[in-house]
Amino acid sequence: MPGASFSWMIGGPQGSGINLGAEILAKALSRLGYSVFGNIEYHSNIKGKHSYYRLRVADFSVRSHLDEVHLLAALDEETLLGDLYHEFPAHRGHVERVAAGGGILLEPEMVERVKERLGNREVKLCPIPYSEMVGKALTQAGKGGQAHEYRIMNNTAALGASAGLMGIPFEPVAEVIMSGFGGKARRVGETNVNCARFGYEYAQKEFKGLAFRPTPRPQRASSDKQIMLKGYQAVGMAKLRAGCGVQTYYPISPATDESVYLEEHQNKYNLVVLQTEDEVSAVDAAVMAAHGGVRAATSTSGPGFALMPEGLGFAAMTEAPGPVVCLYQRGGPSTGLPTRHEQGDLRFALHAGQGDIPRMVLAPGDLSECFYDTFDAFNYADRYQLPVILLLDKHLATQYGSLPAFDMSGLRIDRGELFDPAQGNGDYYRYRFTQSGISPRAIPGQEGTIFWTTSDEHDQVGHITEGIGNRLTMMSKRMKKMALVEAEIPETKKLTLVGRDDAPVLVLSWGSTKGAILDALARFDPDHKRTSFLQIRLLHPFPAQRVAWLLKRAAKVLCVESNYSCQLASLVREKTGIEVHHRVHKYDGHPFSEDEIVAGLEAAQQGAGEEILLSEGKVVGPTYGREQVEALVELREKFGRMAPPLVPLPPGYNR
Amino acid sequence: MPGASFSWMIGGPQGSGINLGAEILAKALSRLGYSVFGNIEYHSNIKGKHSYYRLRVADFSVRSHLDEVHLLAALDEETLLGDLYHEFPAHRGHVERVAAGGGILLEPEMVERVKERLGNREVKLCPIPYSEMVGKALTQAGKGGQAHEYRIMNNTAALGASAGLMGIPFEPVAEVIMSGFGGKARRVGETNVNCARFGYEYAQKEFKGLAFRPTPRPQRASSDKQIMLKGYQAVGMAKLRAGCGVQTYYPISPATDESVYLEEHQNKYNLVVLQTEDEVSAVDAAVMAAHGGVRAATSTSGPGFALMPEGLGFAAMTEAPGPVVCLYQRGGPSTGLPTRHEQGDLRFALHAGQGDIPRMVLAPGDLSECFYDTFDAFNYADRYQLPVILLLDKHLATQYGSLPAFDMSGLRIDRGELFDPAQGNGDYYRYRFTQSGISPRAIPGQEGTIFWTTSDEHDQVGHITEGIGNRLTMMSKRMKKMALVEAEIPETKKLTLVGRDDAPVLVLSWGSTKGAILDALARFDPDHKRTSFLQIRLLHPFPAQRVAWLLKRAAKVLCVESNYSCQLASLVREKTGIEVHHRVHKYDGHPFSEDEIVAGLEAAQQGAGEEILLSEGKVVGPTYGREQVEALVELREKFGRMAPPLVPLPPGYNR
Amino acid sequence: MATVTAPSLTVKDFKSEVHNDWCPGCGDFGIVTALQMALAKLQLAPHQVVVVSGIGCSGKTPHYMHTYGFHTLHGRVMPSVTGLKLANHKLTVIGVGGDGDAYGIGAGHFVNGGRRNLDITYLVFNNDVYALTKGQASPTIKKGMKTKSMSEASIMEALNPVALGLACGYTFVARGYALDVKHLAELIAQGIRHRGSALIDIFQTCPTYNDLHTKTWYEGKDKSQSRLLKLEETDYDPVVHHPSDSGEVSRKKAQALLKSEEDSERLPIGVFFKMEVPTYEEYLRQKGVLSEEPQATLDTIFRRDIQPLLDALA
Amino acid sequence: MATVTAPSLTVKDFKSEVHNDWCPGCGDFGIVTALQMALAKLQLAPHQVVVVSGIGCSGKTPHYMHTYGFHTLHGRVMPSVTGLKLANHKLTVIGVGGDGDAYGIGAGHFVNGGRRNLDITYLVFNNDVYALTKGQASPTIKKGMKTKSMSEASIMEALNPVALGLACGYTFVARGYALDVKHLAELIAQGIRHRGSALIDIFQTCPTYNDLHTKTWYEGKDKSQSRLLKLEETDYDPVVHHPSDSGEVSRKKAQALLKSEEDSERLPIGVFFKMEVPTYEEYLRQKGVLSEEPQATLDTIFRRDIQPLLDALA
Ligand SMILES: Cc1ncc(C[n+]2csc(CCOP(=O)(O)OP(=O)(O)O)c2C)c(N)n1
Ligand SMILES: Cc1ncc(C[n+]2csc(CCOP(=O)(O)OP(=O)(O)O)c2C)c(N)n1
Ligand code: SF4
Ligand code: SF4
Ligand SMILES: [Mg+2]
Ligand SMILES: [Mg+2]
Repeated sequence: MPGASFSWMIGGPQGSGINLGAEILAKALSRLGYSVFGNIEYHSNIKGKHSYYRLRVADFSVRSHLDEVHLLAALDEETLLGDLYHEFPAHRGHVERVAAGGGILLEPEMVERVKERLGNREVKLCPIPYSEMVGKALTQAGKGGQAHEYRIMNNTAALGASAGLMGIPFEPVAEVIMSGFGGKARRVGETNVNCARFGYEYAQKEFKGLAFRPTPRPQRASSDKQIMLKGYQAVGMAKLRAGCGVQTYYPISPATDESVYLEEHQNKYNLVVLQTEDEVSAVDAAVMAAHGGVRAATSTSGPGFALMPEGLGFAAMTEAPGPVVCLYQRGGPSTGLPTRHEQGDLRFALHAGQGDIPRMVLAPGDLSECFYDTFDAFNYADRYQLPVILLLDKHLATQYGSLPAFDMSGLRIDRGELFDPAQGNGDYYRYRFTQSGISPRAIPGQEGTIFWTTSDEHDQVGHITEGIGNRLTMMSKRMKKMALVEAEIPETKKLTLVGRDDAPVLVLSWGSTKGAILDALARFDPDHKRTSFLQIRLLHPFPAQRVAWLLKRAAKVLCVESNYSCQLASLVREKTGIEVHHRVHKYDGHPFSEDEIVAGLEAAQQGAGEEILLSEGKVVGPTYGREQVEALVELREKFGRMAPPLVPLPPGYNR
Repeated sequence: MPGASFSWMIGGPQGSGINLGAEILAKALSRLGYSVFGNIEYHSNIKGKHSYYRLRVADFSVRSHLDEVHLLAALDEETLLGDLYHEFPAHRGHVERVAAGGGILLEPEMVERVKERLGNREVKLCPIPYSEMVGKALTQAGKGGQAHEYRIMNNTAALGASAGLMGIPFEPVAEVIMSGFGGKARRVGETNVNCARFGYEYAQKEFKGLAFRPTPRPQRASSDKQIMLKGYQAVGMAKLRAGCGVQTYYPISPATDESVYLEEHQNKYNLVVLQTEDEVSAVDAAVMAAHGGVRAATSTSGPGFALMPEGLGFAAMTEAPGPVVCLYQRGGPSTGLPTRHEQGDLRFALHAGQGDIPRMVLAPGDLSECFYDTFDAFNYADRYQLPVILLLDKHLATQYGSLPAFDMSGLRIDRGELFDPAQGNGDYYRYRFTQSGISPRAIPGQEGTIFWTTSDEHDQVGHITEGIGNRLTMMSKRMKKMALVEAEIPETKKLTLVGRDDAPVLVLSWGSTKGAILDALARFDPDHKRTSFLQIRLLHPFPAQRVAWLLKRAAKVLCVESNYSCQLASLVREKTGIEVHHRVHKYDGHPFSEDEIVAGLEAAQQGAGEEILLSEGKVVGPTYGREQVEALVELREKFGRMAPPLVPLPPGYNR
Repeated sequence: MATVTAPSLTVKDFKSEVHNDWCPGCGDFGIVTALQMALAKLQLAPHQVVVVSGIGCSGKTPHYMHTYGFHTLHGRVMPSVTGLKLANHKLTVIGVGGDGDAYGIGAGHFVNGGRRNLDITYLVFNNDVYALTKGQASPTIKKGMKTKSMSEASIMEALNPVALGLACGYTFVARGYALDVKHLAELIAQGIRHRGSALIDIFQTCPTYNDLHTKTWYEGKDKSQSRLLKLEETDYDPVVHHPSDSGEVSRKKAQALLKSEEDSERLPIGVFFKMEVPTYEEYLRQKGVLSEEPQATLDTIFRRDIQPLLDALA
Repeated sequence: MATVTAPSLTVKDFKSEVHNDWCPGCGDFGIVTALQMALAKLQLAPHQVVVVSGIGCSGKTPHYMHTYGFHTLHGRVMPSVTGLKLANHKLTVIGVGGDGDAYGIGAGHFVNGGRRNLDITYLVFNNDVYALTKGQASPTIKKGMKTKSMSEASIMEALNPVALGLACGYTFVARGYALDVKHLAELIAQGIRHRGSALIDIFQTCPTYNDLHTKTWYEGKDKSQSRLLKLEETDYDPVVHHPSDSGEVSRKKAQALLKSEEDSERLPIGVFFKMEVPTYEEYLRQKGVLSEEPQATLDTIFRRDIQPLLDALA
């Protein structure tokens, strides 16, 4: 065991601001020197549906969540008991997830019904009158009696009470709250601090501690000051740092946050953020911006990417230096699960576009790789004159983690080969056949030449031709850039091996699973005696030789990913011929927890079959079926029809 | 040798109607009892650029073309000598392709320059004053002196002369010409017949026969009466026969022909052919038409398919019974080579769409499979409630071949499981969990129920849910239909093995390569002693087990396909782990000839490497490069700048 | 429009039992109610009606309706209703979707769908924002305006849906207000009754993201009078009386354009333009492509005789 | 519009040496000549000009121009010029493409691109057909019309590009005729000079597929007078003199709509509408997003200091 950790969850209706509360607590904990990992889950809905935010607090670098909850702060009934009011309920409530010895902060009137569901499980119930706290704080601020209009402040009370129960000092919480309210808003900030303080004091007074607690604060050196950030911010900052000049987008979860983040900073940083009418336009405008001489990017999710194969092919065919396409995967197929997690677009990213086209596909695995891979992507786009896809996902985009500030000393801008006007005009061919396959590029507006470009097959000058010899040569000129990429990019950027290269068990994965896998291995096999982890970071061109060499050394390979068809496993087989022993996967719309990976590892150890399906903290299949769904309907019958969350209608409606 | 064949080619500027002439000749030859195979090649241009049409005439069932030409009918200079007027010429002209002992029909003034290029090769030059013939025919019709306005009739003269040189009787030619001119147009028909007759007589009088000749007419039984048709017609007829109710399309080569063909018959057959504003709309309208209760289809090519992943995912997610998507592949990537051939979209068809979605991908290999696979596709779509992609291509669409009329006695319509109103309303769930994964479908407008559908993840009723249990069950309900498909479809429809199942050499392929491979094997190894052919017709779900079993029995596997990256080879490796020994491919925009496949087989026999690249009738690499391209530029220097095809401008322009 | 079959249906018959997750006070509630009222008024049986939506808050509408419901893709309402209507021209097909859906990502379909003049009704929920993705500017937001959800004011010209609808050939163009449910229900009923493509752009309040165009604002509660003006209470005549007179058609379009952009003190709602010309289906009927019986239930298409086509190839 | 640098350029300086493969007599020759004349008239250096096309016969235009040339994708002219112009707002960017390209597959971009009012010029080659795919109906073909390439007459309402352009916010809307090269050159020059998005729809003859709207037809050679009427020879005033007066803007739009649909005996060509308001780039300049120096050559963006952003996260 590398250390101990504490798992906290707050749940409430979407739009009630649980994220604000959770992130204040997270930042306070980080400032106290803890390592913090946050994860939010919410419906595709604006107001009312159930959402929850988990924090895991540890004295080691924590990178994933646990399924068990040590302290649950519930702001509504659904958080506790699920949505049994639905004809087909979706969940049983989080009461069932609270560990024995853990606690629940809840409204006093819920206590009885929760007890009923808990049966004889030993969980500490901490009833707390949120609205009373809010009311008190508002009264102090001269706004008494408006508590129902400030339901959003229930969060603040809950976060205060949580801090109290955890036993951390209150000051950092107050500080973080206040840092969000500058100038005139100070008074609102103070009201919030008061509200949190009432919660804090109430909890300290009324409830004894829990069996679980955040472990003692690790003595971080002062140079170890950490930042707390989310994946989309890491990507956005990398774009700014890399000199991105035009970012295009069409709103879509979970990609929008990044563009909105950039939009907020566009005035200061000379970055054009263009909201287009759709994703066809977004990718095409980005391709042309790249041709126009800037570093260009676009960000989207699956449904938007489904409209981009055309633009990708155009970029590749015309050898545009980009764009960098950030594909934030979410639950598919089709509109699917818009706000949920999945890694289901690997194959699509690899093969989007008719014909054979050069492209690169990268998949960062954690917050700092989000930064560095995004930065590198622009260099690759310029250097190899092709589109670069970054496979991100909902989990990476929205996870909130503490880590050291980025080291930017090693970052270098490489704009690739450019046309040198000294060469004169007559000779300049935009698509000149060269040894490397890369033709120096000119930039429209540049004096000393002009050039032509077409999405049709073309000759060296850029004019249409259907000549056979030219076709063969031009096609391989384009495609052989992939070999150049393979040769030039250092292995450390292609893959990461954690542990020995001859461990008998190898966990193979890509993208955002990294955190849960590393945490699980630290628990399952802390010294990597038997188990190593191989993360593929460059998915195309695929580092086949090295991967094959590593896989062949392992007696057992587990391939872990969040999708139905185990796409990496199929890719590995395609590229190396090797079939992994266990396809460990999950496709329920939620990221892997540490617990799940451990469960998967254990199942494999105990001789599970080729397919290991994980969900809700455990192995649930290869087959999960109707019975389980019907069990939920039964539960509904048992506990009666519950009240759906209240949605008051405007006057004049009958519903 | 299974028999002998004769290879004829006509070439002239695009828009000059060479296809009309060639097809008349083809039909006449077919009526004479020959087996005929035609193939047209043309630029993405309306008028003026070089195009040519090849016919191969045989006394066996011929299914491919040869690279060598036995009789070349040239209507312009470029056909003979290439386009050396271009800065980067595309081709050397077909003079170089005429076999020793073959002949060339050409305008008298071209004779000298052709001799110069022929050097001492023994080719018979047959100068023929086309315009004189046309003029004569027009004079007879009272339209003398207008010959320049009827340049299109040069074709007719050339086809007459060709018939004369081949030594076939003239009557069938006249008959076929006349069959195209009914009613008032009879007189125009007669003028054309006259023109052809002048050519015929001139050739018979002036030129002795060639070393090559169509072999004697095979005695076809009268029941053996054959039809001559093209792939797009076979597909179109199958759609009509299968009861397709709505066909949507947006114009694009080489898919448009099929929709236009259907459009011509829509009034008679109650078929709605809808021209949409783009392909996004085409696929979506087709999905909804399928939901609406009809059999629905759409046809497109790569650039259009690039806009369809969204609609495919929608169809799959909502379990629409279709549409059938006919993807006529052409040279990619991007706009690429719009009128040229390629099989470059296999991977894209397999993986288009975010997330994991059920779909079927079929690839007919010849004209009759075009008919039967299209027919079946509608049954599959209805039965399994998923989109079905038919991978066609330019070569299949436009090849013109003789074959026995379709046997329609075995065709059965299967509309799959339908909602039975007798069941009553309260219970009907559109997405009911069933054993097979298939939920009986109702049709909007049907009384006794209603239903809901959404592209979001949904419960059995069709309402949005993000519940985990439902998600797992619904996802596997959808995906497990693929297993059902695998189990239900007979192996004969999944793959075809020609030859022994234990031959030491196995040629593996998919789609339109079939003809050239079968012809090549008939020449290379007529009795399939050493060499068998395995055609994969169902590409998804992939018949992995059977393929693996067959591949393992062969000492050497050659995988033949028309694309750069050898997509079937990669798919086979992904699904079976087996790496083929030779990837035999071609990506120059032209279909394989019999000669090329033979060259590939020979190269493999003689120990060629893993990659065998074919073009222009021979093995040209794995690497084909700059030098070859530059050789053409040199040729240009040697033979001087040629006259580009004349494009008269309207008065008032300076160019 | 399908024929009347089941008598005395009420609004309740068109309500589904699904839990509605729109925000409290959302204008969408008004629209869905108005739609239900219109259907009840027209006495259409639920199984004859199909409600087809795009993606957005507005996209959830079909789930709340007790009719056949398709919640399709973002921006694809027009292609969807087109495919459906061609499959079964007897259905009453109603498209619904957001302003981003219709005029942003769906604009290409909106333009070319209008020209087709299928007999469908299209309700656009116009709230000036992309609501479900948290309030970005939609194509109808006015230049210089900034809702609380936008980080900066818009610098693009707004689309005027009425002008756009006219330019695209919709033969019925109207504007409604989500919270005047009775008036809207009447408009929708007219739109459904209209033979041809009917566009009804609906001012829709989004209390969560749009703090500019609120109920208070529309209804003029901040000043003495409503900001809305009912066209039918004026002498405005939207009808083209002689559709074959191209001059009249143009004049009525110009009139509608001017009216829709009139001084923004009072925004007209009601019918701006209405012209009866043959629908797309009717043309297809004339050609023989469509029969009286819809394609979806036409058994003969499974017994087509393609022998003549084969014979022509011999 | 870029600034003038190289003096005394002639039409020849804008001609490329590529073999042109349009059909004999194609109206496109007229358009490309007119474009070259306009550029010569404006004395723009070839390297400052970028011609961006879609796919179609019209799409081949950039190859025939001696300027920077992008032959992009079918329907994507607007997104393409947008990306390019934002990368380098000093370029003179000219979009060219077919009517199918612009108003069919590109309609969504056409609509929302217009609203943006970037300083670009868009020439639409309007020949009523999808020519390169062999003459299917395009969105501008009139209902009831049938070219020799169509198997049946159109049953959809035609789009009127002028009305559509106005509804979409183009600030300069004009119509030209491909074979009146001098007049067209002047229009194009005006369009380029106009600060903002200029739409020039061009009647283009396609002798191969369109046998209805031929040179003979347009020029009235079958009757006594030309079917075209030059607006500048009438008292028509296209200019919005007070763009801040929304009433005037609407009236000028309505006037243009009426004029463009006027009795088809004589089709007006020339400028229908013109209004000077700030361009999109100018707004971005105001905000500080764009500098005087274009993004493409702005070195400072590679030296951005993101430390403040990191500090905010501690
Ligand atoms: C292709 C695609 N792009 C983006 C999205 C994300 N998306 C979901 S709803 C929405 C906007 C909805 O705005 P609007 O159409 O105005 O409807 P409203 O929510 O305002 O009712 C967007 C962009 C998507 N679902 N599909
Ligand atoms: C996505 C896509 N769909 C279809 C095509 C096929 N296509 C090529 S040109 C063309 C139509 C051209 O018509 P128009 O834009 O009017 O140009 P014109 O040829 O008349 O100049 C089409 C549909 C394509 N290239 N890309
Ligand atoms: S966000 Fe706006 S449009 Fe969406 S449900 Fe809430 S109030 Fe309605
Ligand atoms: S087909 Fe028409 S538009 Fe195309 S080049 Fe020929 S004449 Fe011109
Ligand atoms: Mg909206
Ligand atoms: Mg056109």
